[in-house]
Amino acid sequence: MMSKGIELMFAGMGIVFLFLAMLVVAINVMSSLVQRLFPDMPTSSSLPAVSSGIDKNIIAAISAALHQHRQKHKQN
Amino acid sequence: MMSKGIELMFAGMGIVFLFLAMLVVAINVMSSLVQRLFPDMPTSSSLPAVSSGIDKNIIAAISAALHQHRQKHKQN
Amino acid sequence: MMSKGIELMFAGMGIVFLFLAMLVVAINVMSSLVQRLFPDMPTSSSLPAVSSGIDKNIIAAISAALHQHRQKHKQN
Amino acid sequence: MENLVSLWQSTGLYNFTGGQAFMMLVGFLLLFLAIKKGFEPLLLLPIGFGAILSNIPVAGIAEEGGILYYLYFGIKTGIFPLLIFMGVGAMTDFGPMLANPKTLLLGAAAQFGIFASLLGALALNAVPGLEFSLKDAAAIGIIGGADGPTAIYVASKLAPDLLGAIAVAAYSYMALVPLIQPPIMRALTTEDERKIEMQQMRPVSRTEKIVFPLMLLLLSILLLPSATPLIGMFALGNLMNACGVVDRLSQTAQNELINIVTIFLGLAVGSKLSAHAFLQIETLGILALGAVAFAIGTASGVIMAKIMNKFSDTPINPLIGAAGVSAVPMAARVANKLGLESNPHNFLLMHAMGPNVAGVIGSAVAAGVLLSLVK
Amino acid sequence: MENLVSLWQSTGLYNFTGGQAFMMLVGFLLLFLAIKKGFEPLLLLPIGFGAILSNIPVAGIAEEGGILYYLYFGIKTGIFPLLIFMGVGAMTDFGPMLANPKTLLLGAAAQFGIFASLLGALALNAVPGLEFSLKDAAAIGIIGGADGPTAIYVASKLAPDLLGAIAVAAYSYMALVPLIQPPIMRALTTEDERKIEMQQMRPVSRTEKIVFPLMLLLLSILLLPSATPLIGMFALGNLMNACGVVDRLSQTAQNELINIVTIFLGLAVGSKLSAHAFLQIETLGILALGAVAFAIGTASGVIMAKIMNKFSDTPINPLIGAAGVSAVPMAARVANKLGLESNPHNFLLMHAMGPNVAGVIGSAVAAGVLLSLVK
Amino acid sequence: MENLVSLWQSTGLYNFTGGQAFMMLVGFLLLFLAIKKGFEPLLLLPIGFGAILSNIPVAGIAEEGGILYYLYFGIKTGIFPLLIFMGVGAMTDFGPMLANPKTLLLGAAAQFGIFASLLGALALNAVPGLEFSLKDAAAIGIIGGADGPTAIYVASKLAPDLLGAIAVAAYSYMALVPLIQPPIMRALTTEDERKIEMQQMRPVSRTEKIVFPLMLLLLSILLLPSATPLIGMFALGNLMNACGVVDRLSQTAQNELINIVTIFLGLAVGSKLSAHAFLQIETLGILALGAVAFAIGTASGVIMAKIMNKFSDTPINPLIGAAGVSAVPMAARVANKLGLESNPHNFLLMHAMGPNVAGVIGSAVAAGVLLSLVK
Ligand code: NA
Ligand code: NA
Ligand code: NA
Repeated sequence: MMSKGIELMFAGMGIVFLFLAMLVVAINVMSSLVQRLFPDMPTSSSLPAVSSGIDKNIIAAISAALHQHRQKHKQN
Repeated sequence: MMSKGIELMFAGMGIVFLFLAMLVVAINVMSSLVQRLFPDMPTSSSLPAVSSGIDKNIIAAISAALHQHRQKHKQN
Repeated sequence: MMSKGIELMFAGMGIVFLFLAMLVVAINVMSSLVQRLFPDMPTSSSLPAVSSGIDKNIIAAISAALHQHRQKHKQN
Repeated sequence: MENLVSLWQSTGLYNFTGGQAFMMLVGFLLLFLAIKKGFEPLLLLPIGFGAILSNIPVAGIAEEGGILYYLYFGIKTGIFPLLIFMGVGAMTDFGPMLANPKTLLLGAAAQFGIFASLLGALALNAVPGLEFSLKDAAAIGIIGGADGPTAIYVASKLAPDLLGAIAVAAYSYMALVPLIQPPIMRALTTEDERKIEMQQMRPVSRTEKIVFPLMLLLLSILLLPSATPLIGMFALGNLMNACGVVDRLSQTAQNELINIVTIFLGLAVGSKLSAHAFLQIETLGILALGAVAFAIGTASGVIMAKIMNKFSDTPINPLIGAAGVSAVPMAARVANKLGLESNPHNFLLMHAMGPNVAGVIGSAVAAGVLLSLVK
Repeated sequence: MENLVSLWQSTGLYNFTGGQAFMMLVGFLLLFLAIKKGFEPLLLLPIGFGAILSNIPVAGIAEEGGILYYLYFGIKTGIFPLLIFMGVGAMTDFGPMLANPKTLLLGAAAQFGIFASLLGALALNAVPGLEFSLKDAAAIGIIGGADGPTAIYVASKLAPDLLGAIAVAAYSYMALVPLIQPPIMRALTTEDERKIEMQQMRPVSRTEKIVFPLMLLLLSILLLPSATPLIGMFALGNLMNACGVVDRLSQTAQNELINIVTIFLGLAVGSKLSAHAFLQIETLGILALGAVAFAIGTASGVIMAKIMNKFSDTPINPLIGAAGVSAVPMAARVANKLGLESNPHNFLLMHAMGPNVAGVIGSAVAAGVLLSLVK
Repeated sequence: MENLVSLWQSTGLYNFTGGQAFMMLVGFLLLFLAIKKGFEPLLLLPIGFGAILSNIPVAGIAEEGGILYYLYFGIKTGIFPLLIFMGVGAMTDFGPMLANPKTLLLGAAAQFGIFASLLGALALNAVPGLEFSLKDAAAIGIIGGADGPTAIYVASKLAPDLLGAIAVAAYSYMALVPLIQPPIMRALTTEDERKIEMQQMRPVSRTEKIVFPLMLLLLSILLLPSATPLIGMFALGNLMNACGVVDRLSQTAQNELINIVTIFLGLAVGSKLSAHAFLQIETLGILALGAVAFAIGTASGVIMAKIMNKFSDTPINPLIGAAGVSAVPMAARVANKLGLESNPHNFLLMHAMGPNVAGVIGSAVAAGVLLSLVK
């Protein structure tokens, strides 16, 4: 069984390296293709902000509140 | 089978129209009954605001913040 | 069956009382041990605030908004 | 033409039985109580809707191939009530109880309602036409526990045929707590007793709140393993909340997960409201016994509190004994309201929360006893 | 060495069949349409991904033991489409329809697309190599209902083999509504008709919105029990939202629950996009008939609106008839857009929402007819 | 009296076996590690609790009819680990890896830990009393993948009896990464190497992030179909997040859905911590081999990074090689911390995230190899 394990180790690490090496090549090809064909704006932050919807609400509410606040200040 | 299909078409469209026409009648009856018996305030917007809970929090937070802000202004 | 029911009632209430009485003792022992061994800050409110994440956002947003607001006031 | 005849023969109008029509009315009544009267709407609305859906002729929504049939597996396997109990555990704060552990005894006394109505069910066998087995009686008694998931869990194990009626009774009476309890509480207490103010509670540390659910589970393991499915899932939810390191799991357990399971559980309970199972004289017995159970549980809690007040160093307002039935948090609110009526400066809410959550433990323990002794 | 041979023989490259490769391309095409073209991405992305996963050689992801095999039970039992329909119900506002109930007739007329394409499917049997049974034809016709969960529910009952193609056609054409409908709408209306302004709608009370789903369910129980699984779950969702007392359930139904089920449903539908089932001449027929169904449904709605405009006291813009196919809310938006083109002050959106949600009811009713008469 | 005897005979105290008591202690130990020590609490808390529940005498919570028995189906069918992997995919940002793709090789090298401990398990067969089959050895080796769902998925397919021990070892060592890795990293690197600053990464476009998961899936389909269940669900989650058009699905996948499944998965894993399966000398072997796997994986990653640094145009800090084991994001944080110790201006976090997420892919690929070759 030990020999089978050793064989497995070589096959396994071989495939893992082969797979990821091919992925490296594929990514390089893909990235250069994409950059040439679709030169869209790069996004530095990747995850779409979860709370964007909430933030909009907050911002709207604050704007409204500040507006009211300013109006009151003017009245004074 | 074609004749069965045609029969199905007449039966089907008939029932669809019958059903929705009865629903029209039912709605008219229901609406007039409701308006007479339960003349509660109509709601123009139908969906209960999803973020109402949050909005309350926001409003409370803003009120508090504005209050603090005003206090500070007074001190100056 | 009635007698079985009565037996069940005595056994049942007995166990319920026994169980909860033992729990009283256990809590008393546990509380005194904990207070002696881990005298950490007591928390008066027990449930972790659900919306703490949101509140932080709100507070940050408000702070920013108020900051901007004040800056503008200064400019005037 | 043939089509039209076949269509007519497939209409509900053609196929309705009186029982189905009646049960549908029961469903609409439950919807009315839930929406217009605010009776435990989170449960009674899906239950009522499930009752309507399962009694539609021809459609077979509660039969094999229909959605309610599949949802019922969640009750049959116990998964739905246990997940709800986990969520309830995550929502429960044992702080007030830990600050004043002797209130646990109030949660014990109030379970007398369970066993009294169990006896009542057996006594009703004297009425011709009524025939409750011991299992039936135990499942009916658990209504007195005033705890929905516990009642559904026990009924699904001991008397699945009565499940619909038992669940409806349990949730209805829980909604009626503000009506059922006050007269009993007033009858058993004097104005002076109701005026008793209680000492402010000590703060409870986080460590105590973390250790408690584990201690509760351990005691249940040692003494009453048959209660551990209920108490275990409850303790899991409570621990997830108290420990503070798995907040995202705790939040999901007490929000989305419990909401999803509540919809499914309600519909599945409703599917047991078939004419065949519900339109029996037994159902009237169940409804009557449920009311008795609540009343007796309330009374036992109050009397126990009066006794404890006699022997305690610190004063105990007997009103908080009524909260021992569980029905969290309505029963505690009722105690608070009656306290305020007699003494406008007397806020009993937090003091009543102790026996209130103790009542949840008490009925889970009683459920364990019934599941282990009634066979 | 033996290992290497065995590895090579286990690669996808070694085991690919032409059909699998082609279906994978179909999957990638669906992903492209979903992501780049914005075609109903919530459904077409998981469907496309499911198509890819289920056609991977050796892996057996859609066979017993694979995750897609188990997820498919949710469709087989009808649970997934019904839960989605419940969520859609919770998101639906019947206000505009209740304010102007006669628009329901537009939602009826537009279902003609269903039965016309059913007939078309039967007519296609004349083409050698095509063989649609009556069940197949009915399942294909339901594409004309322009309602995803209804189409999937009916297809899973009547023609599970065609489910993949039917679901893909239904969602694709729903995404194409802004392209398919305008030319038909323009061809059937005059500039003057498109300019017609409609009267402002009366506000609708909360009570009406609560009573309506129950009334809808009741009518369906009495007349067409076979439609009650669909209409019942839809009415449940709508009631949960309208009643205002179970907001936490309603929110979960229209957010987390529908999202979870959408992922599962999409993957499971995709698992039916196997080469064996999809790469048939029948699929071309289904795609062609689906387009016909949408076109005829649109036309019938517009023509019905023109007729109603003739006989109605208040003016009816024929454009809103096209919204009767359902495809909520795109069809209503299309009507609004064409209205604005002819008259920049003419906001038809709310007026078109009436027939739009009526179309959902209409296709559920049509589904009930098909499920009850086609055996 | 009979009742009392029967009650006593139904207590846990009467029925406890030594093994159950011991396993319960293991469960409490896991809770302690989770809550007090912060060891992967999201998983170890439910696992520990599941271990307690499943070892309660009489109650049979993990036997047919008990909730843990039913929850285990989610593991047996692979659904739970795959859904978690989908959620993890949705949370993963491949940006840093795409900006510097050669770091993928670090994620490959670190998988050597898997195969080394597989060999180690086979070597341990020389110890009398230990008997690991090839399947067992493979399932043990996968601990070295430092990825929870992958380990659970592989173990449930190859060695379900060892599942409990393997899952506990995997999550425990992942929590111990900040203790296990630093000494190895320090031993294998010089101060100067640890000071190496790396060039700022180029920004990565959204299109690249959308194309990558599809490319990854395609490569896996062509070369290693046995890895496609894992890689496919991971890619689905990642695509849902990257594409930006199904945000509501992506959010649900990485929040509510993953939370619900995490609770269920943890409890179900815990149900495999029975005395019968866990209290074997094999468990000690598993724990020892797991530590070896992590150590060897860390060392291989660091050595690979040193080699690459020699041949690369741009400098590579060997510390980031250790992040190749996966254990996202702790391993990357460890690399960052050690980098800061040697050079307070050296922020390696983003550079280490590349090999870190590459390690997830690497172990999924290794899992595919094991599932396809070990029979
Ligand atoms: Na109780
Ligand atoms: Na429609
Ligand atoms: Na890894």
